[in-house]
Amino acid sequence: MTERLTDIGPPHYEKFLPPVVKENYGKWKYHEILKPGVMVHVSESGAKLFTVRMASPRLLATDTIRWIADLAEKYCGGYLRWTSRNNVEFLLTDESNIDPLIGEIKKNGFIIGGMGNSISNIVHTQGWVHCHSSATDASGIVKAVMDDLSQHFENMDLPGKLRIALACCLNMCGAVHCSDIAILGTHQRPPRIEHDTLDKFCEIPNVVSACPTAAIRPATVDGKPSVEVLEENCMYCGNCYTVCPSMPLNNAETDGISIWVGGKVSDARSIPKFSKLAIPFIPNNPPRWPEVVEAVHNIVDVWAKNAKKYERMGDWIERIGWPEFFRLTGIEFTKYHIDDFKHAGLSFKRTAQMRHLPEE
Amino acid sequence: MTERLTDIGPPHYEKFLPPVVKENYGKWKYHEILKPGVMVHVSESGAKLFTVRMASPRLLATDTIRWIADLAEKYCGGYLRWTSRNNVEFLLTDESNIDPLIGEIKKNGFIIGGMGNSISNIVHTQGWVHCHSSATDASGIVKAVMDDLSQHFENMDLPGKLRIALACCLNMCGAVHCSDIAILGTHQRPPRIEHDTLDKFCEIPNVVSACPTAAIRPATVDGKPSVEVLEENCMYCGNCYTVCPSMPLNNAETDGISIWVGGKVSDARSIPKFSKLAIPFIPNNPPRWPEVVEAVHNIVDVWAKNAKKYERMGDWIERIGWPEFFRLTGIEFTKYHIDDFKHAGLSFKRTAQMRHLPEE
Amino acid sequence: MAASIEDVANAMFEIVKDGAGSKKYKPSDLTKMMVEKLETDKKTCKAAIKELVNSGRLVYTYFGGSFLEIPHKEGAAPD
Amino acid sequence: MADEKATPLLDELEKGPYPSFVREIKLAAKNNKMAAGVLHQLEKSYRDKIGYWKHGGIVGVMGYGGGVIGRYSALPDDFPEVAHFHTLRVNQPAGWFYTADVLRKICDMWDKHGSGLTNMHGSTGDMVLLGTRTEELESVFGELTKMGFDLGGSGSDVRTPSCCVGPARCEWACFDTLKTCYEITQHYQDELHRPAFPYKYKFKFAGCANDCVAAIARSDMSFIGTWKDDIQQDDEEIKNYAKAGLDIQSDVVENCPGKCMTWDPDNMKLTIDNSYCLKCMHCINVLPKALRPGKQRGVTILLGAKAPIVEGALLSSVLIPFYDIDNEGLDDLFELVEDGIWDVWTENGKNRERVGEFIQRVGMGNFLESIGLEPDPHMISHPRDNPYIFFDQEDEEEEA
Amino acid sequence: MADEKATPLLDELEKGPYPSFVREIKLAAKNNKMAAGVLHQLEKSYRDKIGYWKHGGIVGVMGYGGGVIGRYSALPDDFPEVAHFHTLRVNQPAGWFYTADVLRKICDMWDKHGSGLTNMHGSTGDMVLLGTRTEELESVFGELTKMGFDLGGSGSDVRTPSCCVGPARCEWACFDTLKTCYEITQHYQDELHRPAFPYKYKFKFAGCANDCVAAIARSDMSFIGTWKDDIQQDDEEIKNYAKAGLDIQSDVVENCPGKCMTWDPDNMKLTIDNSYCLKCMHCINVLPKALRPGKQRGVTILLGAKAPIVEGALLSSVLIPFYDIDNEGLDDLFELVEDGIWDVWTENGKNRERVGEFIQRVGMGNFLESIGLEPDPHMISHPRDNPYIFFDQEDEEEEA
Ligand code: SRM
Ligand code: SRM
Ligand code: SRM
Ligand code: SRM
Ligand code: SF4
Ligand code: SF4
Ligand code: SF4
Ligand code: SF4
Ligand code: SF4
Ligand code: SF4
Ligand code: SF4
Ligand code: SF4
Repeated sequence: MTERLTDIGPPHYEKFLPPVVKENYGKWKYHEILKPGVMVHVSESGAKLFTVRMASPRLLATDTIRWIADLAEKYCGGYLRWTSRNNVEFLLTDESNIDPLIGEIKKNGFIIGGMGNSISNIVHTQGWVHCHSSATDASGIVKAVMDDLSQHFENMDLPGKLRIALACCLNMCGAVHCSDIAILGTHQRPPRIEHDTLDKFCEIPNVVSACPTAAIRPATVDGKPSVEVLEENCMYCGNCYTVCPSMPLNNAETDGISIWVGGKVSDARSIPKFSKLAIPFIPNNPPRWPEVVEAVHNIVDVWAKNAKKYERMGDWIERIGWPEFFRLTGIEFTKYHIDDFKHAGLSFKRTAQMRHLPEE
Repeated sequence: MTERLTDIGPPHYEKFLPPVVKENYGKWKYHEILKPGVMVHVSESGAKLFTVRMASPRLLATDTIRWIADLAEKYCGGYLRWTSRNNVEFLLTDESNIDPLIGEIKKNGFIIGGMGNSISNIVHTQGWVHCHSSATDASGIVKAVMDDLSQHFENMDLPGKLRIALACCLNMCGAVHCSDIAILGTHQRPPRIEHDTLDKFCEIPNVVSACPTAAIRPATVDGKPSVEVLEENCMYCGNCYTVCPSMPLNNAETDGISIWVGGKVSDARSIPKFSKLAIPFIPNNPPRWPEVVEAVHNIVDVWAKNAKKYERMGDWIERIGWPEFFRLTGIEFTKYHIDDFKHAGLSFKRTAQMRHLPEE
Repeated sequence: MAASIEDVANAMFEIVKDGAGSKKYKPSDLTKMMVEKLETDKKTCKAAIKELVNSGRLVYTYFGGSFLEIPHKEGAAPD
Repeated sequence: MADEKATPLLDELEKGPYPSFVREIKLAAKNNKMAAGVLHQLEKSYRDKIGYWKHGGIVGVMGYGGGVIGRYSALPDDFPEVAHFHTLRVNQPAGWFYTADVLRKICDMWDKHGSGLTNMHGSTGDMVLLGTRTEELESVFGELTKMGFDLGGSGSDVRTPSCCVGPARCEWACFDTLKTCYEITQHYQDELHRPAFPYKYKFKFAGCANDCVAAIARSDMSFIGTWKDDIQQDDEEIKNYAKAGLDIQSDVVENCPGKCMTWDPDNMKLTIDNSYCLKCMHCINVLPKALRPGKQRGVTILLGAKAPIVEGALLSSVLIPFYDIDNEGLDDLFELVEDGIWDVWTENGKNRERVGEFIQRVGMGNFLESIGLEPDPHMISHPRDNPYIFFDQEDEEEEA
Repeated sequence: MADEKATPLLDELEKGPYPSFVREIKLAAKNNKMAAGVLHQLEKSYRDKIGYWKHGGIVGVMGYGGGVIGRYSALPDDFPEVAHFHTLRVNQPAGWFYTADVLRKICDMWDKHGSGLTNMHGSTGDMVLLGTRTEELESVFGELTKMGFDLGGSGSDVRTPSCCVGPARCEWACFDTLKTCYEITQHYQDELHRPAFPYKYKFKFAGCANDCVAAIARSDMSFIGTWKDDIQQDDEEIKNYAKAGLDIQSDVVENCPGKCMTWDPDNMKLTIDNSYCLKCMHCINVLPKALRPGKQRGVTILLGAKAPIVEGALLSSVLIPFYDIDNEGLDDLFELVEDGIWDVWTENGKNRERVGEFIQRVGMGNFLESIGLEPDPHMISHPRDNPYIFFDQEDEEEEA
């Protein structure tokens, strides 16, 4: 047996760079999007690198990865990459390979796009496929929503980029908190406390201090050390469950989804922003979550129709004002929309600047 | 003896309105500033009301009020008012009375102005003249600062309005927290606890809960119920003293002044804003507080030189950025400028949008 | 004389063993305790922890934060 | 100690172009011992860099819980004239209008019973009579009421309301600030004089978004005039301004926060997309002859402003986006204030918790529910960005 | 229970134009029992609207404290194939570049030892190998290291760093994101594999303010490329864009947050007042052939981003306004991170307190002092607006 290697770290990236990249590393001059999903980068040296971007469900079988590898071999000298939103990028130097490559991709049921002012892949998480913490599934909703929006993946027909993300619980793995549209798995009930096992599995002081709203306090139940939850102080964040398996929150009847809008990450034009609550709750409705699909579709449509060029969701809403956002989308404004966590007061409107519609 | 009247409220304002106001109440059409300190309001009816605005130290002797009354009688049919910034406004209908009135005012050592894009009176408070709570005097600093800035009261030579306010302690009587420049009496040491009297004068639970930073806890001292202050948690706000006379903070050695900038109240152009810390501390230096006078003068000058027309202090700073404000004014940026109270994190720069000067 | 890696590791192990079932320790907890109790530094503590884990005497566990524990039967929850 | 009568430090403050408060104190001190006392104690403060007043003092006029601030010298032996030095807060007439006559009467009274010193006015808006002795309080009060004046607030009560000059002299007043201020003051005489709240409650009334009385920053309940329809526009006057050299593009259009104006310099035509106008007043301020607020006028009512102590300063936030106060009157408002806001706040507020702090503590959503107002997106600058939503647990179909 | 093998609900998700994860699971399930198991358990989840995984699990590879997420089915009797279903987080190559060869090798290994299912990639950036049994972990690890791969982070350690494609393909990279990412990953192998912090610590590297790797939102330490001097400008190309119909005024100039551009349409001349440019990238994004970042390039380093649990979500905030990382190298940075930030945070942070929360708790001023950095106005969006200043009490000349 050979020596057990540890701490070698990832392989050096240079091993995987195509020759055209190695030669022009740091020397790219400009790029152009040639058509949806296809762009070219031109180097100071004149060299060109063509990129074809393919949608991916992220959850990939080895056979599909092999198929991707085969395509890369056939058209790209074996070179490819994934993007930060989990799309596949084929890296070509021979322009004439672009269309045949695309042909093969489409034949196998995959699509091309996600560049420029389009909707790219939905950044998402594990859901019922792998995580214990989820209030909803991830991949299923993503599939249903993207089926509905795929024309915006395959075309660049939007005012600006639109980034959607999904997280299956409030832990928010992914940049859900800063997305143009965020789909978030949401519990609606306090944890169930399994008093029998709690003391065995969990450190009570840790559990108590895990709660953002101080809803948990130590208690003795049937003679055993445990905790109790002040239900009116609980907002179902699930942090207690993260540190203590004996406090599960998931609930087939009451789990579901909330929708958030107007976040962004880039510093282009406006500074990064958090997503804000649009729809407090939509019940889980597998396999295709039609209410979620429709809600997202509606928001995308209203934005696409009304925003100016380059105007991201959040910038558009700031320009027209939140009252107008609710009016145009027909989404109901409720007390849930009004913040009541720590910095709540800072989201109250502390100005008399306001748009009033003239009396009807 | 006549019946003791109570709850009659203030006299009806109509009693004091000049006839031209009664006749044109709610019918004013437009106004014009004719020269510094003099404006005319023109009614739909064509009627004109001239206003002459005179600076006041706010603290007035009855003899001076009598002199003012005499002037009003002589030139204004006996009508006059005070403004929300404590200036006196003479209300004239006869334009030819303006200059003689101004002549008499000036002869008696008072000045005219405070209108339009100028510095008006400094809203201020009691200080050593009347309040137990003060960390500095009020009227003295106001006098010294306004002596220095009186040309900006008497002329309209500024980019926009500049509102200065002073409060002699953190209670901030006045709109100090929303002023272009705020001068604030500031303690630097925790309260002295007079254990002998504390239990007699103060309710200990009230005292404990008065502290914004939870620095106070009950304690028994020399057998008597009292409190102790965790000095490292105290930021000298004086709220404990407000509820408990046995915890004075004032200190001849360490009391002084902090300077704040960029607040505003009006909703014109930008929404109201709080003033932000410019200079954490300047020691008290009566009778003329030259360091304070100079600091304010400098800030006014830099703003006046650099702001665009109509640009209030805060809007100007937001346009150029705080680093540039500190650079232009030469004020040192310290750790004290970085917020560490409840919403501190919201004032951190959470963007990569930034101005860098090219390397020297 | 400064404590050896070995000494520190043994002392750490004892603490974790005594706490098993009631108190869990993070590497930083153990390091702080050692620096306080023994004549040692953070570097030695780090080496001691590596030693303990590589030898299998302690394992890293994760339940709302990473801890060092005596190896126990695997499963969804510690038992 | 040096010459008891000399005031070398304060004398420095008689110099300079701005009117001097020292001159005022000296003026009063000529005939008034109290004024002389405060002059000399103040000189000592200037020497020692510290104030010499004792904390508080429980004095007042009979039956009232507010309107007088008790004050005692910390050095009564050195300055016996100001051993007592209480102030009275006299409720000013709305808009601070006076006649020469009434001023003289007040002066005469104050020379007789007090220090001869005043603040015209205090920061809340009262006429402040600065310094008298306990035994004079009832006489002052008696003479004031005879003249038709009454005391203002202090302590945990309604504080003296104040308002901008409004329709009395300003072309931009979108509601009658003086009338509203007066009527509310009268309606709440009891609450003004008999403290029954967790803490103070201030009203201020500004006729438009210029907010000349700093209502949004200084009053628990802030009324700010606004309008709903289009800005009234006189195209000829706009041309006149442009011809006179005003740069409409840079001075007006580019400063519009609603970004809803366009200027056609060739035709000297200003176009306002009024549906995006934020009623900020800027364009009207710059072009007073050409632009005026619309005709459907009313107020925005905001709640909660206060100074920093304890939880940090607050500006008021929108409670009622639009209310046609001049036409609909005050009755509904009185109901909302008394049976809604004050009831809930007095019931649940902590000692010294201003209403703005209270709302932040209990949550705006809960507060609205408890006072029976519907949530409205105009109340917020943006919806929540944290996912910590307390869902109602109405249908509790789960295990108990 | 219905036909154990039927998946009518999931079958619905094979329909539609977007690539289907159900198709992927079925593909793997053809030859792999684990994949079949997850398919059927997932179908049950879809039926019952609830997940069926147990909480956590203490598994890993020898000596490491991270890189494996233990997972057990809550219904092991019904779905024995996924009784164990642990994932491995495999540290991806910087920039997610691969060759066909290496992908095939990984696939072969994973078919042999795992479920045949992957996430390409996880949200942090790892290649996620989705589902295997405890007894396979060491074999997978052995084969991975043989191929030159290693595990990424999980638990309270450095998490797998990731970066945008940067200079490998992007003309706007202001520093070498791949090299920096790789070197930091290598330097912190120990911290990545052996959790010793209060909580996780993520690094992300974006070559410019477009932030294509969402660094500012998702990494405790965010590196964002920027420049100091003037935007490189090619006036001819600007003319070409304008001639081609681009509206430079409305598309570029009016979107500039620095408000520092002017467009002269007559001379087709764009002027940038670079001293006011905020390096936001917008104009460059719209005019890639005409504008490019300046030549004095470096990074802004920001600290503290995280998801909402516990104290609410945070974006990173500026720690080092500008650092010429490509030329000055990483050594100073390593020192700041190890002897400064990590030391202070590990010493004083509470369990599960991210560094962003820690800074908010102890105060940025104190934090800077403790790590030996000078306060800089670039670190804040504005100075404090509350007067609650803790002054240093150095010269304690008062009574003890
Ligand atoms: C490939 C990728 C980087 C990588 O290392 O993988 C990438 C590549 C490019 N980005 Fe990006 N961005 C990538 C993720 C992002 C992200 C991160 C994310 O989405 O989570 C952002 C931040 C999004 C946000 O703000 O929420 C991002 C914000 C931008 C922007 C700014 C957009 C804006 O207006 O706010 C630009 C500029 C532009 O498009 O004009 C940009 C521009 C570009 C350019 C044009 C840069 C260049 O010259 O090569 C690249 C192609 C653009 C395109 O797809 O339209 N890239 N870009 C990522 C592709 C993700 C995907 O598959 O869709
Ligand atoms: C008399 C007074 C109202 C009163 O009831 O007493 C008043 C009267 C007028 N104000 Fe005011 N304002 C008065 C205090 C205020 C205040 C309150 C304060 O200073 O504490 C503000 C808010 C200041 C702030 O934002 O911090 C105020 C913000 C304005 C503005 C908006 C200024 C801005 O650009 O932000 C205008 C519009 C303008 O001047 O163009 C305005 C305009 C006016 C006009 C032109 C209104 C009119 O058409 O009659 C009046 C004369 C203006 C002048 O003095 O230049 N008034 N004005 C107050 C005079 C105070 C003084 O003696 O100086
Ligand atoms: C006289 C006056 C200052 C002045 O010179 O103008 C004043 C004087 C005092 N104020 Fe004030 N406040 C005065 C207007 C204000 C204002 C401005 C306003 O009302 O528009 C504020 C800020 C707005 C607000 O209400 O938040 C103000 C915020 C305070 C506070 C802080 C309250 C808070 O909730 O943050 C205190 C402390 C307290 O109430 O415990 C305070 C307390 C005090 C006390 C009673 C001192 C105390 O701790 O008990 C002062 C008595 C001084 C004296 O000896 O005469 N005073 N005080 C003002 C009242 C005159 C009048 O009736 O017209
Ligand atoms: C696998 C992955 C989601 C995915 O499908 O991509 C993931 C999965 C989990 N995350 Fe995450 N997180 C993943 C990226 C993230 C990200 C995004 C990122 O790193 O860019 C975030 C938000 C950024 C951040 O760190 O704040 C994230 C924020 C969390 C949190 C909240 C942490 C916080 O401080 O707010 C938790 C809860 C915790 O750590 O206690 C969490 C916890 C978890 C756990 C370990 C569940 C738990 O409670 O212990 C999940 C395991 C799921 C499973 O069964 O496989 N995960 N997690 C991502 C890691 C894959 C990878 O290594 O590439
Ligand atoms: S978001 Fe929640 S449920 Fe989804 S993978 Fe992350 S921790 Fe698990
Ligand atoms: S779910 Fe969240 S709020 Fe509710 S008890 Fe648990 S930790 Fe507290
Ligand atoms: S600011 Fe403070 S010291 Fe000045 S009058 Fe008000 S309470 Fe008194
Ligand atoms: S001065 Fe303020 S912070 Fe200090 S003990 Fe008193 S109340 Fe607390
Ligand atoms: S607030 Fe408006 S209405 Fe009142 S005086 Fe000022 S400008 Fe006129
Ligand atoms: S009032 Fe203000 S928002 Fe409305 S058009 Fe005029 S400047 Fe614009
Ligand atoms: S962050 Fe900037 S440098 Fe990196 S890929 Fe995106 S645009 Fe290019
Ligand atoms: S990079 Fe952004 S801030 Fe700088 S000139 Fe271009 S658009 Fe303006």
